Amino acid sequence: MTTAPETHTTRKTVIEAHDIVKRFGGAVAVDHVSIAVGAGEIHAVVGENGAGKSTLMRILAGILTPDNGGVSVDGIVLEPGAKASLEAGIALVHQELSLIPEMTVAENILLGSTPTKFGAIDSARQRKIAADALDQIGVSVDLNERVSRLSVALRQFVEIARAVARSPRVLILDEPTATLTPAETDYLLNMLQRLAAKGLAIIYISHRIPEVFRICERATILRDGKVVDNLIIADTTPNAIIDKMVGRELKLDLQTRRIANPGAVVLSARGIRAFRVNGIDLDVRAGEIVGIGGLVGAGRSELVRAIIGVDPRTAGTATITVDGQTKNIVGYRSAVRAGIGFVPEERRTEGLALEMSVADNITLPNRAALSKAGFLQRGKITEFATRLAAEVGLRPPEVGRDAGQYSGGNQQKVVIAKWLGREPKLIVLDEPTRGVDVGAKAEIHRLLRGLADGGTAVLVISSDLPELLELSDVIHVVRDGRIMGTLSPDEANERSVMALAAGEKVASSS
Amino acid sequence: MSTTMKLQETQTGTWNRVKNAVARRTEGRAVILLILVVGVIAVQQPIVFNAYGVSLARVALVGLVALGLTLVVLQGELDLSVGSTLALTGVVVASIPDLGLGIIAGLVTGVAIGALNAFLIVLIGVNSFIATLGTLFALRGLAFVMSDGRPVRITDIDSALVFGRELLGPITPRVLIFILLFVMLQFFISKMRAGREFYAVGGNRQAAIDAGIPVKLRLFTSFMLCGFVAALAGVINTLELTAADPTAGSTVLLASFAAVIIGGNLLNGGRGSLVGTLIGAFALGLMQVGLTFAGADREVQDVLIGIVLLVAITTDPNNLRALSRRLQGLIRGKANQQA
Amino acid sequence: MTESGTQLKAAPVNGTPVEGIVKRQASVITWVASRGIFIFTGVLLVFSVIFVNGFASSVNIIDVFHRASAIGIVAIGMTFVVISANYIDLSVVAQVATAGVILLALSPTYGVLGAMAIALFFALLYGVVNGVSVGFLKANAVVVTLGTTGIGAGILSLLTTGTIYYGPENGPIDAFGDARVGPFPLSAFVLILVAVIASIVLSRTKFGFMIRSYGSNKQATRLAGVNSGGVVVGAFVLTSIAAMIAGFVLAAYSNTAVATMSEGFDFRALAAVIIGGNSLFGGRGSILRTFLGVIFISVLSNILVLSGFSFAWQQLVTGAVIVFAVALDALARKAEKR
Amino acid sequence: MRNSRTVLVSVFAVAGLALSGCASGGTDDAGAASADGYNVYALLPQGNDQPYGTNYLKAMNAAAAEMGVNLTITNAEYDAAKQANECSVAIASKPDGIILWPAAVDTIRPCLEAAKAAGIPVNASNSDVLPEDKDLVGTYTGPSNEEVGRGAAKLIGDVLGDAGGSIIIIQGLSGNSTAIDREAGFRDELEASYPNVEVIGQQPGDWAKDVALTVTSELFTSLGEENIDAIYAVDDTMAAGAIEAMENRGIDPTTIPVVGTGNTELGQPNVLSGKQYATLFQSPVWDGENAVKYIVEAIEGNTLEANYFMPIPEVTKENAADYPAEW
Repeated sequence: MTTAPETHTTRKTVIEAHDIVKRFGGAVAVDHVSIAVGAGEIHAVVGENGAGKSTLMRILAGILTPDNGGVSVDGIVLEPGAKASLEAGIALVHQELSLIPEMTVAENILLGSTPTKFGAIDSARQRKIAADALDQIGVSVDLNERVSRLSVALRQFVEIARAVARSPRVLILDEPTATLTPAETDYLLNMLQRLAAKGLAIIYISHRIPEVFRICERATILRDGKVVDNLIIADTTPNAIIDKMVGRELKLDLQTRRIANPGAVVLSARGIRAFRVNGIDLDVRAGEIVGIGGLVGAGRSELVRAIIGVDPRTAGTATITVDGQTKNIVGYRSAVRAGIGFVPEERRTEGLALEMSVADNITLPNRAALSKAGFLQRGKITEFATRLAAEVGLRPPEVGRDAGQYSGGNQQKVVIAKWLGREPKLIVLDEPTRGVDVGAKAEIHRLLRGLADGGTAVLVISSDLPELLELSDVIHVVRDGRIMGTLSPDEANERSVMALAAGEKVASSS
Repeated sequence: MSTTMKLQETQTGTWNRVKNAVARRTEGRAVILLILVVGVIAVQQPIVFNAYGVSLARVALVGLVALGLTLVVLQGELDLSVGSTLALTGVVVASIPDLGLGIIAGLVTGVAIGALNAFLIVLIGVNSFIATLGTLFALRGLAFVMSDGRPVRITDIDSALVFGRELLGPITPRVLIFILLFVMLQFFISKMRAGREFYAVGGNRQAAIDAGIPVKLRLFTSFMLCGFVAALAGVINTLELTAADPTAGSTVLLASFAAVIIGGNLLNGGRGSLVGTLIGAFALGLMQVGLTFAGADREVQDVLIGIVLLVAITTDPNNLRALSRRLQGLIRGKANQQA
Repeated sequence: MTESGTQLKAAPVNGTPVEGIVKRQASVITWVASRGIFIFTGVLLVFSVIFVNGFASSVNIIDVFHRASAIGIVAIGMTFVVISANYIDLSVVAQVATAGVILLALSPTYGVLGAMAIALFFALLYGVVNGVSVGFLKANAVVVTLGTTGIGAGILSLLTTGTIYYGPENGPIDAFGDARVGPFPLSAFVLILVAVIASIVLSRTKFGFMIRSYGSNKQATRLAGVNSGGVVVGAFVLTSIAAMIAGFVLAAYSNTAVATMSEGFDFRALAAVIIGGNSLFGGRGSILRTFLGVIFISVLSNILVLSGFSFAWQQLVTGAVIVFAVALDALARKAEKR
Repeated sequence: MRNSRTVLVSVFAVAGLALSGCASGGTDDAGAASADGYNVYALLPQGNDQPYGTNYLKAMNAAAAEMGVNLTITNAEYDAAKQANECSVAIASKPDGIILWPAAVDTIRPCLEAAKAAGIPVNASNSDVLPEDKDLVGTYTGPSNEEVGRGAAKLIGDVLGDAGGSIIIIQGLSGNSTAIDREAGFRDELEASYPNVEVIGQQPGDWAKDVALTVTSELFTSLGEENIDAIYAVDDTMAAGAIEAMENRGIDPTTIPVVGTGNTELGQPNVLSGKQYATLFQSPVWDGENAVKYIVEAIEGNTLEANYFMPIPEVTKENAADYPAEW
């Protein structure tokens, strides 16, 4: 809690966004949102993934231009464009890192605004400004160190220093703690409080309710692009906020839940350790959909990638059991051979060859089945691809088209179709419906249920809580590379998952 | 408590500071090679060191072009046309009766070629490898057309000859120019904003754009500088030889390219240094001079350079680390299977 | 080597269009570019037949094929490396000469087949060394093959000491070189045969398919369970085998072989691949395109000689054509993005 | 086939060498000179990478061994800049004499001046220096490439007779000085003595038989078989190509006189069989031997003539048997 003498009522408003609307194609990302933050205030913006938080922040920072409404600082409405916002003193700390690996800390902090004297870099001033910035956030790091040699956490802090170095009036942080350890998080929060005490207006985006309660004065809650509520932290409780984020009180849409009849264990992982994964055991049974919940950066993707051998493990073993035979998962290819299918998170860079046809993409994992004596069987491929395309409901079902010509939803269907062709014993999906329109989403869910009913083991990672609850027969919630809790369908609801994911002890048992 | 956090990555103490300083550098392999070469020469052909003037001249030839090439490589691009540029500018210099005028014309030609390459790559959007492959052919052809396929002798030979003479000790004008150019470029790349931002363009182009760095301008700058330096090499060659040979520079492209690679410059851009290139050029240059003194067949030189290149590129620390991790994974997997 | 693309994060797929297909409008330039090589080769041929006297004569067509065959076979092989997004195999220069020299130098002792077997061994050696360095050690193909060129060419030159090896008059090799099928030299048929086989391998076989998809998206290909390193090795091995065949053809054509016989083959072959309109970013491309690219530059140099232009002009024009071709391709890709 | 044995042996050594290649790094002090005898640098533009150079070197080394001269040999691959550097290397190591075979005659002035300044005698070999540089060298030994060209012109002019005729030239590698000089001499002589012989076409054959083969055939196509009365190929390898081109087109090579240069192992059989009308015997052995012989003379300060020209006998079907091919 800030011990500031002022309260939001007495504070002088620094930044104000008025009636912001932003559409992408058909979808409305931000829907008539207004928000005001005062000097010295830390203002939380909370909401589920896809609630429109990041879009709103990109608009505040001038990176995106709203379709309606405007942003004003000290009552003066800003010109569109990042430059104007920057000059007005709005600094955004991006979610993904945007540093130059081989440049020094000092250079990165002043990238794009390097001070010069007679054309040469004024390194004295450069170092001074950088040092001051780092000082303000109370981080000490060798200014001459190359960023490529810093830890993920330190890079995050350098990003923040970069924002602070522009001596902003408003500081916007988007999930800054996503990649930090508890100790580092703790450190960051203290730092933000110090900055706020100096009169900076801070907008703090996070899923992590405890953090919000610790440092924020007010919270604006977004859901589906709309402002649900604007609460004073002092007068509310974590559960109240979580409920508002979720919007639906403990809803279990039973009509969508299926009766699972799990069979034998297919995938069994023991003591898995890897980058951001600190010792996890996991089992997946035939005919069962196992969901993995947690926040961005909790180590979910890293976990599954380590288990099936996409990325190296530092410790632990994983085995796959197919009709009685147990095989060790040595490398990724052995996993695929053993009957595992993997739908990666990055569809466009890892899932599909965009400039190849749908048929080609579907053929890739099934090349063996579709070729005789090393020759691809054209007729068979078309027939095969068309069948699968129909199975996953690709629209239009023209397998000759480049995958890149299809929309996100259809592309994702193709990625799934690739693996269906192999009739996998276990299919692993990382964010199966990210950036997918509602219709396609429903179809993909139906597909996965169908697979499970057919006896396939399914492992799903999702940041989309309703999806997770709707699909999963059991949910493991991951935080800091560990499983914080395992929820059965009847104890799983959006609050309990969010509570575990956000590290909110109180709610974990309810 | 904040200070006790493991955020503190910078160890204190001189030794650690030295260790960090070393770890930051990208020139490791170049230095190793240089030490090896110097060692072997010291044993086999100590005379090389008495004739350091010669060695300097040799290094200056390839090194000059390599320096220019480095600027382009730092941004993750490539310029295959340096050899042809060298030849063409030589012909231009020699075919203009007035030497001073010729030199200027030659240098301008070089810059223009750089601008042409940059235009194709930055504005049209051609991959630099292909674009400069085209100019590689075209410029060489142009050099042949202009010279009618035979060496062109400078009209004002005597003033050209002055150029080859030694100023003080082993320092010929070529060496002097080479040193000056290195100092200037080193200053540009390490002390000037535009130069430093080359690393940003090569290291993370999107971030560079977001940070408001004029990426296209930087690319143009590097290609034009590269063209200029290649032209400078062409001018120097022509002056020293008192004639321009349209076939000149045929061996320069690959040699300077090798120097850049040995120098630890990452071809994807963003990592490397002029110092590395310099050391690389020195290592290769000394190697060649030493072998020449030893009267070794030129084929042996090719083979050695080939081996050095292959070793240098296949021992990129990052690759090896990735590979060893993969192998460890496999071994562990196997072990578990036995278990 | 603009790999910088790989360093950029994929744009977040916000608000994907609701309709199924993202429409892509075709402009004139994309239309021309996509069919460029077919149009240009056609135009050039028509032009040559009409305006260059003697071009259409059967003897001249033989010469055109002599120009095309060896370099064409190399280019076709190189297409595999290019489509696997590895830019170029510079070492073909050393490989062609090695094969040619071995064929003529060793066939007296080992018989033609024996010599060919030995040549094959070295072709495979080249392919594997290049492939493993690039595919598994993740080294840059240009530098690797630059290195192997230095080593291979150097050793070859050391061993042959510049000797020009020549086969006996009307020996099997000479006979092959002079052989005609109808009006065409046998080498032309070798070229076409290689082209057909390569085309089948690339477009019809499982392996060729993996090369294409690897070139199109390495990560996705790996995540489909493909041994991506192995694919790269395969691409380089195919290139090496083609280079070997080219060496045989070249040696047989003149019944002589010397260590310097294939100078300039590296970039000339790549030029053919590029003029054919194959994308140097990998994935897209075909053997037919390369074949036409080869025909194009062969006809071009042929008519330049027939019209009495000097070597200098030939180089100048070739370079200009490359620049034009790639500029067109790039503009087309831009137009496509819009 | 000569050498096939050595190559076979060595070809198998390739793999080994490639692996243990690094080993050759320290150990190639081939030319390291011992104390006794003169130390001489031979700066050549070619060596074991070309047949002429190979035999030139053989003869040169033999002669050196005989006269107790310690040779250090370089190969600049016709790269003038490279040779310039090798020249400074040579001067730096202060030898008793330097044999210079210019990579490009226009470019060697600085080298010669430096040597003069260092008081090191220099002889030119194989390709003569420019007239204005003549005073900077002790002497020149070898064929005059212009002379070779003139000789070829005489042969062609005489065989065509007063009627004269139209001819084509198959040139050497573009930009190569030997090629340029021979062609220059050839054209001069034609202009001077055979005004009715006209050069109607030329293309570079790059010293290679296959290239020569193709361009000859193409020249026939563009100029018309009936219009070509004779062919000058700047060396025998390319002459062989020209001959094969004619055979491929069903022309009897004996009907169109071809003149080459070198009397090489590839050329001589053609001359003997009459397919090639004539060649000029350029002896690498003579060339190599005399290069050493006269540098020793120069070192010992004996007065030398300006040139010691290699005899360039005309070789035709009649006398070919007397001149065994040397390369």
